[in-house]
Amino acid sequence: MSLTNLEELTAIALFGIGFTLLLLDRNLIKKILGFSMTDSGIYLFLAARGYVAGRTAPIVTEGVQAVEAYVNPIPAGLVLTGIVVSVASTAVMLALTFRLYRSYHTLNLDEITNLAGKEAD
Amino acid sequence: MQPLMILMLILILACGLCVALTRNLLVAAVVFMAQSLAMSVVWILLQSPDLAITQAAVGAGIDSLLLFVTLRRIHAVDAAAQQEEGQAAPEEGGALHGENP
Amino acid sequence: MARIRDDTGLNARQRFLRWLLEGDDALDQALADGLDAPPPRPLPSPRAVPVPAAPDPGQRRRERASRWLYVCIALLLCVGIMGILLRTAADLPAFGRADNPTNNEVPARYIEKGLQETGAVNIVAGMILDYRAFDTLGESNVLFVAACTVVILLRLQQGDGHRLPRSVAEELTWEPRHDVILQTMASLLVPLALMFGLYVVLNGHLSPGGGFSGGTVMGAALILYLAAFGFEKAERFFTFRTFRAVSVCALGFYALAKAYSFFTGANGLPSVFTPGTPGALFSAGLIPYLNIAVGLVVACTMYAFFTLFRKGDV
Amino acid sequence: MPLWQSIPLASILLPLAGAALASVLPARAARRWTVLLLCLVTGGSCLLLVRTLPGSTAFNYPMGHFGAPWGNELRAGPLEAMMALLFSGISLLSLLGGMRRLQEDITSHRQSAFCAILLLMQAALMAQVYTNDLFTVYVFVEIMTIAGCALIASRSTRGRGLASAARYMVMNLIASALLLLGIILTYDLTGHLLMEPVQKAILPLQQSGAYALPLTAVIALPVLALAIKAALFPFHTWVPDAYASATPTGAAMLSGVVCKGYLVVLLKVIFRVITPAVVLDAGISDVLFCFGAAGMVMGSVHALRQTEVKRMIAWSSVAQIGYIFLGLGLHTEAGAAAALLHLMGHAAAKSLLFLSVDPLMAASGRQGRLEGLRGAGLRAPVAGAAFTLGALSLVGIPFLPGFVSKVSLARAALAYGGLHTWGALAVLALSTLLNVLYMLRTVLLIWSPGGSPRDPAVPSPGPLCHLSLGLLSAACLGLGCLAGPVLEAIRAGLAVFGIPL
Repeated sequence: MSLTNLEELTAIALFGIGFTLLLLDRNLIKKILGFSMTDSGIYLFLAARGYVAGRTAPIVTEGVQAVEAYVNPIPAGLVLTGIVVSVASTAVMLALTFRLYRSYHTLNLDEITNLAGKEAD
Repeated sequence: MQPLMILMLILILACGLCVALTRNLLVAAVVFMAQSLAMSVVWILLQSPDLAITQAAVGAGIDSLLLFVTLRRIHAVDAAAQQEEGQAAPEEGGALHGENP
Repeated sequence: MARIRDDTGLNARQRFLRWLLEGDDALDQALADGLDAPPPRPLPSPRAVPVPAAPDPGQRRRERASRWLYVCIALLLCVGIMGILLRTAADLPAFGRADNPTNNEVPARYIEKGLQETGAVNIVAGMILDYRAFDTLGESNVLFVAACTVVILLRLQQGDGHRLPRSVAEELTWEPRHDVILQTMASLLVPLALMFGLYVVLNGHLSPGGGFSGGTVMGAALILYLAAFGFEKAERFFTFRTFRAVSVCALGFYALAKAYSFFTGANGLPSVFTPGTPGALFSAGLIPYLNIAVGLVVACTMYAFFTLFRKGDV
Repeated sequence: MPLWQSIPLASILLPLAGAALASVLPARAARRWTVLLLCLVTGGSCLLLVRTLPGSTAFNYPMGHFGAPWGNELRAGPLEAMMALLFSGISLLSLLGGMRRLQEDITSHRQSAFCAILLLMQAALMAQVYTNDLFTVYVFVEIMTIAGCALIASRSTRGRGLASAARYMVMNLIASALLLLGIILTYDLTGHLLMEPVQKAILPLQQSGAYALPLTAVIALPVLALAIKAALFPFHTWVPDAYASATPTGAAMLSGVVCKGYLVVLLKVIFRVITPAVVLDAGISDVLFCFGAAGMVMGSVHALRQTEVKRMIAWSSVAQIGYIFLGLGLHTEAGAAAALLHLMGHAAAKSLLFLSVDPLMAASGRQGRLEGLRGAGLRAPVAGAAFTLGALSLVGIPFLPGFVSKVSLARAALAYGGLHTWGALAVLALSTLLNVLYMLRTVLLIWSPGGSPRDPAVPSPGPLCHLSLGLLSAACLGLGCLAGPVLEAIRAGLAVFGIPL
């Protein structure tokens, strides 16, 4: 076990904070923030894995096309896709939260579940 | 390892903990926005300028905007303003807090 | 809680503040009517719902016990997953080394031949829009499916004889007007932000950025315009119809273009879109056009998200 | 490359591009457009099955001008064609069968968006079936997740559906995060995202013993994530409310098709990415076996206790997913084949149940309580017959698919030996007994005379609904009678499903 992977450890810690919020906080908005943080943690992890010390961003400059010059472009592309996906999920969750608040006047998911369970179907 | 990187990583974690621990949703949203900005600095340090632009536009821009407009539609923002003015928060202010009273 | 409302003698701003702070049964009812499917049912007043009769102690104890159990299991799960993952992260190949397994022949080819094969100076753009274009096609459709879902969840039924009560419609579209500071700043910032977004989109294959980030910036600029100058002015150039037209054209073009390149690629046919001169604005085959399409979709979707959240329509 | 090999590409891109168009069409045109596209995809899948089945051939289809390992790739073989046919056919029949209720449940200004979501769901399912790339799996899983949320929440007459949609989203977002993390760890250890190179890189890693813990995480995370998404037993909490409050089309698609899409991905991960030997080594399959067994029993017990018919069917879904995981957990070719057969049978039977229960409820004054359905079969005979067929299939009556798949599961368990055999047999017997109790109780109830007389104001379910119920019943019967050849085809498909080393 070494401590060279500080970025990755931070990323996993962030993932953990978000994951705990997502699972344990009853407030829907906090759950959404937790989900966003979970995703941020994963993206940080991925981008950190793509980094190579001493190389620059993968944009061809001055015609140099050597592997030794640029960092790995794949993680950046994947994270880009991932960020879009998490914006989409966040928007859907926020819309759901808004509707639920309109119906039940609370953001507490447990309470909402309780109230919904009492409705006749 | 650059000192700036370590600083940003600590900032990100601190923001994460703050979001987790605060009960005021408005504070949580603002801190989350700050975290996104710190994250985009990290992207620059990790040599991914594409991600930095996107993260800044999304995390500090659209995500936060949607969050704020939702919070306002569920009355949380104005309740916070009222609280600061020292008035008793209206009933809907319950939405402001992580846990209902 | 009975609430006697007397709105006479209040101006629009006071009424709006009152709505924000106190909620509005008429608005809630209108939302419910607009969003619910026919046949209409008498909706229980939402205000009556939140205070349930005190549950009997046995049930409350059961609830508390199950919540306690859930918290314990969830905590255990979190701690377990975290522990394993932290250990995993520490065990992984070291950070920033050139001989990590990810730095294999695949990124090597993207870097060494990407410029010749795709024509994109920005290797990331070349990768996501040419080598791995299928993922990116899926990605823009994730945004589209989210937009459709938000429309289903939030769009109010207007037109076709469905009209919201006038007071409600007024309050939904209420906005501060003639805010000099905001309007001055917006008239400076909106063109700048739009230009920057456009630059990022058009230069997606040459410099950092691309359709998504540029589109988001443009969407944010549109939102700023809306916030400063109001719905009336914004609706002169952007309505739900615009949103639908732009998304269908851009997404349709995207899917067709990619269908063409997938099909020709799989069958070994040459594509008519050649990489062109590296570094030119319209080089890199389809990539700039795809960036423009994605940028349009993203800008419209972001703006539509905002207005749907704000007033239940675009 | 012959033209028919482009069918997988077409069956993904056609609904994807069609969805954008459907969202701008007026409601009626959007519905017809959706039906037309689903018909085309079903026909294409049929053709592909006819082409690939005889020689049991599989082929890779590069997506773009750069083949593996540089670009994305599709892969199609007999098993993929069968799954594509199953998914597109059941989606089509679900839409047709629930069409009338769809128009009642969803206001017209939201129907075109709903149709677009159905098409996107279809495109995502096809992408799951055919894709050969891990990150593509993630992207399209997200489309399925959000589209599933829309299917649950779109009826939205009251909060219950919304509340269950929120719980569904929370569960699924957790699972998405775990899936993404698993895929990223895989990429990190192997340097590839395409399934074939990943498999080639994982085997030496496992044999060398380096990175033992990360490798376990690589295996466990996607399996856990997909189990959560497929609503395996402890992760099923959103299922009953969601299925009960969705419109019939939505419920039939969610239970019949969407869960199965995740299971196909899981199968792909086990057979094509990680390879069965490595999975067995990590001990994951025993965990799946245990959870599957628990789900079979608990789902049936809860189903027995329900008083609302839709919730009873939903709980029975939880139990049936358990059967499939039990088969996968046996971790033999026979077990996987039996699980796949059960998957197909359950997809047909469960969507048949969800579609037929709605006319029955309509004929009994729209009440969901079991007691209220007394005599409903006499008032709506076609729907009653269809319901009976579906229920009997789940119970496992000979000549119906449930019977054959249960027998093959038992056979696979017997061949496995040891504790697994006895465990599997005991759980199978117990669960079947419970199935008989709650399903036959309902069937007897709907055919027993009494109850309220038919309300003449309630319209009949219409020819489209009857057509779809008839076709689904025929599919059930066909699967049951031709189970032998189907099982053979599944085996042949499985042989070329994983990439031969």
